[in-house]
Amino acid sequence: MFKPTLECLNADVTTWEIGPYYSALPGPMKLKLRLDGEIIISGQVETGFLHRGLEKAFELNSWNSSIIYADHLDSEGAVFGELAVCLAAEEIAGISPPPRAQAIRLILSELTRISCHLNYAVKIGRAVGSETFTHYVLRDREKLLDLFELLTGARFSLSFLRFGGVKADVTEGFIERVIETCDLLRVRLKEYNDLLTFNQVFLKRTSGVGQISKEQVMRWGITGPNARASGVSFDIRKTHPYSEFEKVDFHVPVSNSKGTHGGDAHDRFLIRLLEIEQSLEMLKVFADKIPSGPFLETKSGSDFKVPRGEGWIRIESSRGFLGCYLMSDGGLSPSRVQFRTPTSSNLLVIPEVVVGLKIEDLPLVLASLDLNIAEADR
Amino acid sequence: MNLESISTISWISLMQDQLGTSSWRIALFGLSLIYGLIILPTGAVMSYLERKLRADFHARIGPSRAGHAGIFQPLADTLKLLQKEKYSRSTWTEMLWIGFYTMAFYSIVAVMPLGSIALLVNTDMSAFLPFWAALVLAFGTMVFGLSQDSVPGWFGGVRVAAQALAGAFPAIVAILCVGLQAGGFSWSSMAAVQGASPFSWTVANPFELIAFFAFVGGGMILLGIPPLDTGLSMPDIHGGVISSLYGKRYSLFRFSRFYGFFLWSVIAVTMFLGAWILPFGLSEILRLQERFILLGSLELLWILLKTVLLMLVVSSVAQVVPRGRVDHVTDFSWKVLSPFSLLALIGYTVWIGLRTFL
Amino acid sequence: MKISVFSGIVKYFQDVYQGFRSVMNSYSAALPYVLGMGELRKEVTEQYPDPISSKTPDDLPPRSRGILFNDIERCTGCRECKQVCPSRAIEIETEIRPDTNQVWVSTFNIDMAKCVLCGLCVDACLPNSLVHTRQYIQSAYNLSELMMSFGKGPITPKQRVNWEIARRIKENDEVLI
Amino acid sequence: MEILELISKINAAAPGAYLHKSRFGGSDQTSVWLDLRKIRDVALLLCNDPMIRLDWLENMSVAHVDDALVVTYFLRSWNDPRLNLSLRGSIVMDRKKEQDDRVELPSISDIWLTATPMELEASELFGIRFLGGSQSNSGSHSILPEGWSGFPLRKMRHSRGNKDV
Repeated sequence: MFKPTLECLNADVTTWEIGPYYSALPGPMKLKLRLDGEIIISGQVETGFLHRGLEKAFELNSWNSSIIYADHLDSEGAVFGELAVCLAAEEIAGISPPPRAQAIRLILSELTRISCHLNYAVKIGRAVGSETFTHYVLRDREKLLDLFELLTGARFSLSFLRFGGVKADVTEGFIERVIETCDLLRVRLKEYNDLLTFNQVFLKRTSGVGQISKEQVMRWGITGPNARASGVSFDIRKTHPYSEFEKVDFHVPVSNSKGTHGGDAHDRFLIRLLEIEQSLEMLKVFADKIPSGPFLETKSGSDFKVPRGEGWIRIESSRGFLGCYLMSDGGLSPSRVQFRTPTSSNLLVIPEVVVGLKIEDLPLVLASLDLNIAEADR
Repeated sequence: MNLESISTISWISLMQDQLGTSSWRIALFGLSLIYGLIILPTGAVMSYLERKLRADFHARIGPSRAGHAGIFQPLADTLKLLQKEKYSRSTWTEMLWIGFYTMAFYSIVAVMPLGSIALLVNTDMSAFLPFWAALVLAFGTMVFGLSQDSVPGWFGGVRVAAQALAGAFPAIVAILCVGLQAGGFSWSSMAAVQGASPFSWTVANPFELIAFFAFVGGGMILLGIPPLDTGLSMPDIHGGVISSLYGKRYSLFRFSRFYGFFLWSVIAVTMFLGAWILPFGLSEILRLQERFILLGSLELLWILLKTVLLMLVVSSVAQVVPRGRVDHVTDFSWKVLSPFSLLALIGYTVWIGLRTFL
Repeated sequence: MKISVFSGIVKYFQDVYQGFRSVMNSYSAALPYVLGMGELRKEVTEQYPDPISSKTPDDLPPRSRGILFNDIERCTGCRECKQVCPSRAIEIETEIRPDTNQVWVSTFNIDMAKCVLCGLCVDACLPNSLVHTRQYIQSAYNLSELMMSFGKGPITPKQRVNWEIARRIKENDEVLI
Repeated sequence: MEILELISKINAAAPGAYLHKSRFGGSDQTSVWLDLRKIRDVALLLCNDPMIRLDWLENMSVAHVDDALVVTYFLRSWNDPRLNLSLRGSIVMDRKKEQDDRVELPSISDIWLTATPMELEASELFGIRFLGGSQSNSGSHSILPEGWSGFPLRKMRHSRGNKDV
């Protein structure tokens, strides 16, 4: 399994346990490394330090509260959790949200995708120690958070979606601000590329580091940008279109870098920038012509019930395949909610990726996998 | 070139004549004078300017609390750091690296070129002595890293040592280039071959320009100046040695880094950027009028101004370039800087040959 | 792979040039910020916690969800908000006012340490007495400061006596009339 | 490929495993009910058969419906991502035993590698002992706090751990 590299010292093998709380880890997790000199020859991951009993909390609370709890599945991209729960409940209850609500949901989910990818760029910038880039990206993500605050009133845990629609209609001037933010971000992307993406030092740091092959992607069920960076074009928005993604025309960027550098950290970084650009174009086209009409089917009170049944919903979150299995026994609260999160499969590949790395590259590779322990442990 | 400018007046002998005390007292007085009046104030100004510059790069405000526009921020930081103190008692390993640092601080201040008047010691191999200080600093940092019982500390210490060895070579070759031009390695002779206008500086020569870049790059690697500070990077899984430092020791460490940077920039200015020669021939006028105090202070301000500007330019590289990996940094030194510095040496030799024969 | 010496040398110099040029590109992207060129490149940070220039609470968007406030005079003591609260942060106790059989909200406590500011209670509130304020700074030194109580307090015997007297007077007036 | 053909293949590979097929929830997705004791044979068939190649287990969800644990395997093929199927089966638990005894289920985490964390969660939260699983089914917790007794996601009155509602 361990391929000796040229820099391998054949020094004594030392073991090093990192975590559960450490500055370079993406969250509370434990890494058991075995080092040969400064080359990692094996690593095991142990998670479960952030288990909050989220799926149990769904069963103990009312249906409306389940949206609030879905916010905290992944606090960066809160909309995705809400959307999964709402779609599952609507599939069971046979509610079909009005087209305006669908459009607002689509806009929100794309904005959240952009903000999550910008957050990812911040992580990468921190890992390679490029402060300036980090500050620029954080400043631009602030614009998106302002958009969220303008529409929903909160910046992170939005709690905006409702069963059969959204909580409120778009405020006046929201669409215009979305479009102007898209124009601004397209200018910024150019800056990012000049500053970091094609900087020679950054290329040396990232290209060829932490490669994931197609076989590994299929073996461990990796989805989302990480899989597309390795050349596997799989996107739920195309295979199982939800909330009228079939009416929008967009193409999913797939990395086609062949040879020795396929699926490395730089591809994963680049594919996210391309996805930001793709979402910007999608929003620019779509935000103009959102259909008019009601934004909510029926206001659901505290005694909202979902008929007996079960539903299995797949959506494309910013990290990949987010599945939600929802079962209702017709009571006042869900009888079983279970999430299939992309991070749980991204974690599986770490023991294979870290082998042969330099210890200096470990934070970079961990950041480039875009792990979110909160959604893995639930 | 005129002989007056070569024959510099050492101000130890001056004051010996006036005060009539023993020379070591005067040397001690001079050291404390240089530290108290030159290096520490420059460090404060430099840290403030660097933070403001970084803030400008980041589209931030920067320090704005202490004083007007945060002008007293370095003072506040120093006071805050001096208040903090480590709880555990200091071990002998700490004493070791602190001792090394102290050695590096006080060994060669006497040699530091701060103007023709302020030259305490002006030997014929002054140009090589700063290497000694820089290598002792690097050695102290390595000892400090190895003395921590943590994996990041060990890696950081070893990386600091590797960088020091890698960066020393191109810098030494660059100094040889300057020595070729000046015909000697004493500061005065290096200053003597340069003039006030940038076109009569040493860097005006294309080969010396290459040597200048090699010297500055080698110094950045030797002293671990960002973005080439792989041994000192703060998220300590990268191998940072300083992640366990705070309080007085941290302020000592920070000051040592500034001191190395300042020393390197001063000798870079002296060798390449027309040392302390005042513009408009002021040096000659004042020396002929024998107003040595005014001359010394003017030269000091002039060289300090150049030094601070050079330091700002160098430290702005870290704002646009991500931090490299340690093998990238050493490769950059061995595979890029060293060949180019050798190229500069050979080229300048040929240049001199042509100039003499033709 | 085998490459000739010449092409190796050329590649070496190309790499050096590429590195130099990429650093220059990074400078060209970042230097305009140092020189403060253009409207897009202004400083964006502000001094905190000094009075913030742009973000006073009134400048927040109309829907911004701040700390909760309950207008206890309009509150009817229906426990809708208590039922929908996902974090069980609201506690309500009511009594029946003896003279006019209205609901007397004696206790209405919101534990802002538990509250996640989701806004379900504000949606559910029937008399619209529970609202979000614009206030968003709620740091405190101990948890008890975060318990916000809006209740009128339990009915005291004195109040009972006063209401009794008032009722008597009213009855007497009616009798006289 | 056609669902009936698939069922015939399942019957040929693991006789008696197939119980019946139904529609999953309100969706158009077919779900095949199996006898979970023979799940390994079916899994080997579905994962390795060149005609089927359902080689991606996208999710394994367990739910406690009144007396049984219903286990659902959501399968998908990497070759044709639109082709998916869900296998289902139930483990009946008798009420007479106390609630913290583990039920048993053959592990498929060596056939579909993605099942590893899902089986770990199921074994801690539902008390399913996976026979021949990669991870150890010992008493030590990795998700729940140490010294926790009972399985929090089982629908029994006293099985809600320390939280009594």
